[in-house]
Amino acid sequence: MIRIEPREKISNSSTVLIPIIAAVVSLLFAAIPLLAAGANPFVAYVEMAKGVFGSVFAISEMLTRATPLIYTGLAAAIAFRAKLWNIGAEGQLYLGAIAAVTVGSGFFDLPAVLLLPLIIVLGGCAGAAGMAAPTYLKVRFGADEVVTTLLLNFIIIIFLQMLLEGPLQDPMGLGWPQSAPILDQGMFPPLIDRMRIHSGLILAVLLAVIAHFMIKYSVWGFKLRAVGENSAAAKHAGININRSLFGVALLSGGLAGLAGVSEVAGLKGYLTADLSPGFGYAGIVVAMLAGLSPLGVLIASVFIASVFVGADSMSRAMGISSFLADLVVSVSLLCVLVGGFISKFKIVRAGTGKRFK
Amino acid sequence: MIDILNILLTDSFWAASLRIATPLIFGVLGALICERSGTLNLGIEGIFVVGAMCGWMATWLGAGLWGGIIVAFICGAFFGLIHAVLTVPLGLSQHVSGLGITLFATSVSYFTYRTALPDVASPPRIEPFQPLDIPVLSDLPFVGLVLFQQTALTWLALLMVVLVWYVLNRTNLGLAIKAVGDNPNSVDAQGLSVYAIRMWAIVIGSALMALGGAFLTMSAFDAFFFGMVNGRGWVCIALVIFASWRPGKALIGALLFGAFDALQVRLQTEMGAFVPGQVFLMAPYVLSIVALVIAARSADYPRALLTPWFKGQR
Amino acid sequence: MEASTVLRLKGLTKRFGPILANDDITIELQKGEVLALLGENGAGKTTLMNMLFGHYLPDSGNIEIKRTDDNLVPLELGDPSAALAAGIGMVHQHFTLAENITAFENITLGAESLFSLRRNQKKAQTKIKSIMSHSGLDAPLDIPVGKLSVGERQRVEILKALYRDAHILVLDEPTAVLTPQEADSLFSNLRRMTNQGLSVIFITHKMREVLSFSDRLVVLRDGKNVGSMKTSDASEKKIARLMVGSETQKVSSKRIKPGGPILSLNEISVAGQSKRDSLHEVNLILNSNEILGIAGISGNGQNVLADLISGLVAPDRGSIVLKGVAIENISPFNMIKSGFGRIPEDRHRQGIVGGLSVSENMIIERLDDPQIQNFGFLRSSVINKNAKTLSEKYDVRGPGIDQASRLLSGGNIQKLILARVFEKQPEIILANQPTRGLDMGAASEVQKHLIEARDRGGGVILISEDLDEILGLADRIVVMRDGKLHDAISNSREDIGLMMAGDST
Amino acid sequence: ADKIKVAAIYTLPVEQQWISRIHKALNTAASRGDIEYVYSENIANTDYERVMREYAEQGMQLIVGEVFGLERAARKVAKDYPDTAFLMGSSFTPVAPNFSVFDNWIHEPSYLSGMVAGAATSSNLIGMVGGYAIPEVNRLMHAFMDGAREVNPDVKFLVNFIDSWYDPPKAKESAFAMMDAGADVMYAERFGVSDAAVERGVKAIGNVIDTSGDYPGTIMASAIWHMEATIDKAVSRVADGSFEAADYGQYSFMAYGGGSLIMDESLMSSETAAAVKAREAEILDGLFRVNVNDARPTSDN
Ligand SMILES: Nc1ncnc2c1ncn2[C@@H]1O[C@H](COP(=O)(O)OP(=O)(O)OP(=O)(O)O)[C@@H](O)[C@H]1O
Ligand SMILES: Nc1ncnc2c1ncn2[C@@H]1O[C@H](COP(=O)(O)OP(=O)(O)OP(=O)(O)O)[C@@H](O)[C@H]1O
Ligand SMILES: [Mg+2]
Ligand SMILES: [Mg+2]
Repeated sequence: MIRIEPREKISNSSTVLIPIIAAVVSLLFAAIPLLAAGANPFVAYVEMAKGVFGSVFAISEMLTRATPLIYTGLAAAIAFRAKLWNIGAEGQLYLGAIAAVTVGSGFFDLPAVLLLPLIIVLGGCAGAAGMAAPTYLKVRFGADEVVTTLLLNFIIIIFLQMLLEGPLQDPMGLGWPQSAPILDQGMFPPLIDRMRIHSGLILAVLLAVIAHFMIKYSVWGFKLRAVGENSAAAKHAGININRSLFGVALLSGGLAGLAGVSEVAGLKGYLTADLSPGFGYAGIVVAMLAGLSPLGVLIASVFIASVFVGADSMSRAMGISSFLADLVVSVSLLCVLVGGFISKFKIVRAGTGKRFK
Repeated sequence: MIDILNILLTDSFWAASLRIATPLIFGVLGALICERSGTLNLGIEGIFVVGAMCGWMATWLGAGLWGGIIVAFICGAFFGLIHAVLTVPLGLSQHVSGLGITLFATSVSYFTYRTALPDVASPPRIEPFQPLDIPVLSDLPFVGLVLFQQTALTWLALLMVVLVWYVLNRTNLGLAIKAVGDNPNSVDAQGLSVYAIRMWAIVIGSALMALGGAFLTMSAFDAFFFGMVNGRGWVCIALVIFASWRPGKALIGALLFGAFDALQVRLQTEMGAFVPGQVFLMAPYVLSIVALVIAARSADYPRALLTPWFKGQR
Repeated sequence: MEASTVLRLKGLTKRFGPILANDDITIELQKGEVLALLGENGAGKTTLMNMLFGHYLPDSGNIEIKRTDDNLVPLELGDPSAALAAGIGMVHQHFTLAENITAFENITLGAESLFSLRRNQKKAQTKIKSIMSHSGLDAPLDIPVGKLSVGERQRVEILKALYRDAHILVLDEPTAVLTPQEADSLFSNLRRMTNQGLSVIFITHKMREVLSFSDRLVVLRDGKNVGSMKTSDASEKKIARLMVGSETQKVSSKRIKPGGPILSLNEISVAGQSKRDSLHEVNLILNSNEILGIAGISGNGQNVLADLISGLVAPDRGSIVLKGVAIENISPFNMIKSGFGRIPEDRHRQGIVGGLSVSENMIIERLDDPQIQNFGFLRSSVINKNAKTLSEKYDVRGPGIDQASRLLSGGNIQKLILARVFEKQPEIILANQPTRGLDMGAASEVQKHLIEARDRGGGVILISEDLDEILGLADRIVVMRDGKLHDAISNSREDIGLMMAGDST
Repeated sequence: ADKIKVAAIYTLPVEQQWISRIHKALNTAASRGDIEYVYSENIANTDYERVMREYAEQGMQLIVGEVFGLERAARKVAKDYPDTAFLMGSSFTPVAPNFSVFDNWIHEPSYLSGMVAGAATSSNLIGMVGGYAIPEVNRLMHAFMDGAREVNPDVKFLVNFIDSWYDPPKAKESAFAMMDAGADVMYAERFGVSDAAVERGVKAIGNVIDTSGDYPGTIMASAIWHMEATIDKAVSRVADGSFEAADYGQYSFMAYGGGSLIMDESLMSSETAAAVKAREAEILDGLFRVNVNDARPTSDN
């Protein structure tokens, strides 16, 4: 018989080593589909590395993919800290994007110094509103937010399709369900010429650092942690739970909204209903991998983005089905999850004795 | 209003509702069993895909329809087992593991499918389950069409509702599942294995979810397509809560959703000229939220949901 | 007749990280014996019993048990089902009941095969009925446990153990939530069963129970077995010396003259979800320099009253008047601001945020204090210094002030709460079951602080099911029954006990 | 000569009808030995630009794909790689020197298939189930409806979009609902519709791909898209170095063999077949122009 017990002390070397080992193991697992598809795994690993780190372009692409994950990862991390299960980052992302194109595509013809901040603020507000509604339903009616936020994702995306065929449709778009483009001065300035990486990344990193300090050192963060750990005791101690929850909800929704702003005003320029390939859901994974730590979110986003971009590019180089990319991402996700477990727990063998009956 | 009434009175509408509800019934029952034992299984969306792919693929390779169903069941159980190992003895985050399983199950299915059939313009078809044609019953007015011209899988789903209800409410096993989802210590102190009960619940629950997927490719349609699960798994997660974790209510929830969906199709067709089509597409989801808000007060969570339990720790 | 050994714990050792919870403990239990296991909070009593029952796996040592007439045989360790099969029944310190199923279902859970197609309810019913009449323990069987009172749950726990044909029964603080009368009847029932061959180990902090009901006692200190004696040779003093290694004296309160009224509840009514959490036209006056004891059997409305004074529920009718001014906005925050200090009943769930550190829990009620925060940011140096000072002053012992507070033992958690509450010198203190489950040392520490607060000029509302505690501390006693308050007609144990039970008129 | 290196990037799996036609044409060219063909399917719009650049970096000579969701970005990439030829499904204009566009302009055969349907319906109600209401889809639906109205002015249409490219069970339910409402001919824009038609013994009209083999006796006619004309043209231009920005849309017209109508004449009257053929000839001769209407079609009431 075996037993699982927490490790007395988590050694420094294991916190570094175990994720690395997990990554290696996940690569070994990835060899199975590679072999099944008749490819040489070693060549594949080299191609994968090249796909992420092989050039400035590759690195920039990886960071571009990581950018929205940072926002949605932060959104989930903050909400989950307060045990507010926001599964609706996907929908909130679209709300942010909707706000961004609504104000950014010519409604206000402002100079860049005004327009971009306006887009950011309104996009954040839209996302925040998207989380405020389910939080209200939770607080007022006790409606479970996992369900409401999940269902809202579908509703918002369908609503978006309606807008894109109606008021938001680009009159110059030849009937395509897409919005008019955001004005040039409303776009996040690019970071490198001729590459997609944009300053939305800077904002994301900045927000992660701010979130880290707020959670750790501010009264607001203290309350958030107290509510999340034990809301009954927090209430007893005079903390206004509802106010805390709403604060967290607005922030979480706002961050998810910014993911939409960053994608639409940083990358694509206009809005379509397929803006996000599931960034909202991936954000949950990122947040949990990061142990709900804002700084951890930065690392986890880069990790997920690297694996995806690397595996995707490798599948192309090797002529294997590009569904391989998601497969490798999911396998490494599960491996890292188990790795995190191994660094915190140990498995011990139990003694034996006589059994009655 | 008259339109809606007319629609509600037709047997074909209710037959469609039950048809649309069938995969949801499997899914919501599966999710219900998992959650009753204390584990959220967000792997459901991916397990649907696995069920759809494997059931169909097995049948296509010659396993026969029921052979395909068994394969789907086993494949669902396998991915359930992964989730079970990760979340029960290892106690890892149920959210991440679940989403990870969804991604993993989906990508494995897609990759396998594509590697097996690299170049198909349209996927091969199987001979799917046919509507049961029960001599006298099928010809009865109204219920004949609604109930007795469904496929065997729909009947299996209805049977599962009864079975799950019976197990939960009339057997010791059901007692143990309910108890372990409320307070694992209660089960542990009675000498039962919390791990075993939870893991089996997840494995069996996931296998049921896979049947929901298999229905899509083996009864509702006769081929596998990427993306054809189309969020049905997520809907089940919502329906479980709507159902307050009760099999009977789960059936009602699934039927309601099916009815909204069937109504949506019919209204969109008739009134599409006046109202944007998306309004109707949204309706099932909006109404689900409304129903939840109304039902929320009475929803009592399995208290141990989402909380991992370790032996010998307090 | 020479008693025979039915159980032998040999050299059991258990470590939790740095804590040596049990250190080479050896204990024997004789047939038909009632053995009391004593020790301070954190001494390792529960840990030892959890190893016996298979919840914990010992690091070393073994357990031998006698089933029928043969020799002692080793017990498979680390598996509750083995312990159950060997005839060990355990009533846990913290309830192990599923609240969503009935008492009957909790009792029979796991006794039959999981895979039988039907539940054999008849036979089980009869068996439980017969155990009930044998043991005198009674509880409603057919409603979900979530709806039972704490006392009822405790009895279900014991029934559960007896149902599995236990011949060794372990009771971990079974009376912490029972009234004295309930406890008395529990022990007399147990005595009856030991005469029929049952052996009992029970853990308690109440000396009265040890002295009047046990045959022998074993004392643990810091995880070691520091002594064992026949109860007939023991005295309260002797035991205390063994437990703490020195003598402690019982707190006794010198009466002083109460001052004027500082708090009054006027005609307060609360319509709760059930009878258990409703109040009916409650009038109460608390004076300064006074400890007001509220006696009563749990489930008679004490918790709503506590919630009301904590600001968690607002009255449907009536008013709370603080020094002549009615409190307008009733919320926990405003109650703290107005000078209330509260020691909640359930310290784990309501008292501390287990995931936050000790130092953070010490300031959780004064987050808006400018000493604690600067422009919305916490001043960690001040907070740490505060925690260090308070930990010393109130003797909060644990793994460290920066560690999660859930790692503290029950007694130390209570001290943490005391430190937080008393340091603010509140005018009005609500103490709800403040010494429940605490050892003597910790309990007298709490009581001393309550008296100190009174002597300083504060008013204390003491809600307790421990009648001895109320009789010892309170300056005035009221009895709570069915959501109403009744003035005690006298301060005699019998009269109050009768009023609690509802026979006063 | 050396084989031309061609890469295709699809936003959906190659089973999707529209994409399957491009994929098929490229596979044909590859099996002929003209090109070396690689592809990436199911590429999210977010990743599309990266994939374009990766292929361009790999030295692909011709990159084929669809840029409806990212018109601007795609043109930026083309500008960065002027030596690579781009042939993209797009609603907008080509950009010199190397960005060409195409689209499935098979409104002509769609019109003809509409004539078949209009003549076939006896309830005068035709059901149409679509994926998304995008111009590529709307345009063909309108052409179809125009054709049906030409032969049967009383015909009415039920239109439904399921908002998914792949949900055959849902498309099937939509079709059933329409047949419940009286539709006796189905326009099968999505997988699933023809299956419903078979189950109810109703006739169906195919679109883009030829599924008549799968549903014999049900599919009366189909408007087929042939990408071969477009692909072969582009490949040969890359081969002889004459590739330049152009609109290849016309190569989907019937006149270029990019679109065609197939009919199962056993399922219709000879007059209908004759009328359709006459119209077909007029179209081929440039005597008849089918209207282009990209607006979202709605049900008649
Ligand atoms: N599962 C566990 N993990 C870590 N530490 C534990 C665990 N169980 C007990 N301990 C620690 O072991 C020590 C002994 O705890 P135990 O519960 O046995 O004390 P106790 O004598 O029952 O005290 P009390 O009278 O408060 O119930 C304490 O310091 C406690 O914090
Ligand atoms: N929610 C509850 N409902 C009823 N009784 C409870 C509840 N929580 C605790 N109790 C009982 O109250 C008593 C006091 O337990 P508590 O855990 O508060 O302190 P403790 O015993 O000192 O803790 P520790 O085990 O750490 O020493 C226990 O006997 C427990 O069974
Ligand atoms: Mg204890
Ligand atoms: Mg205790």
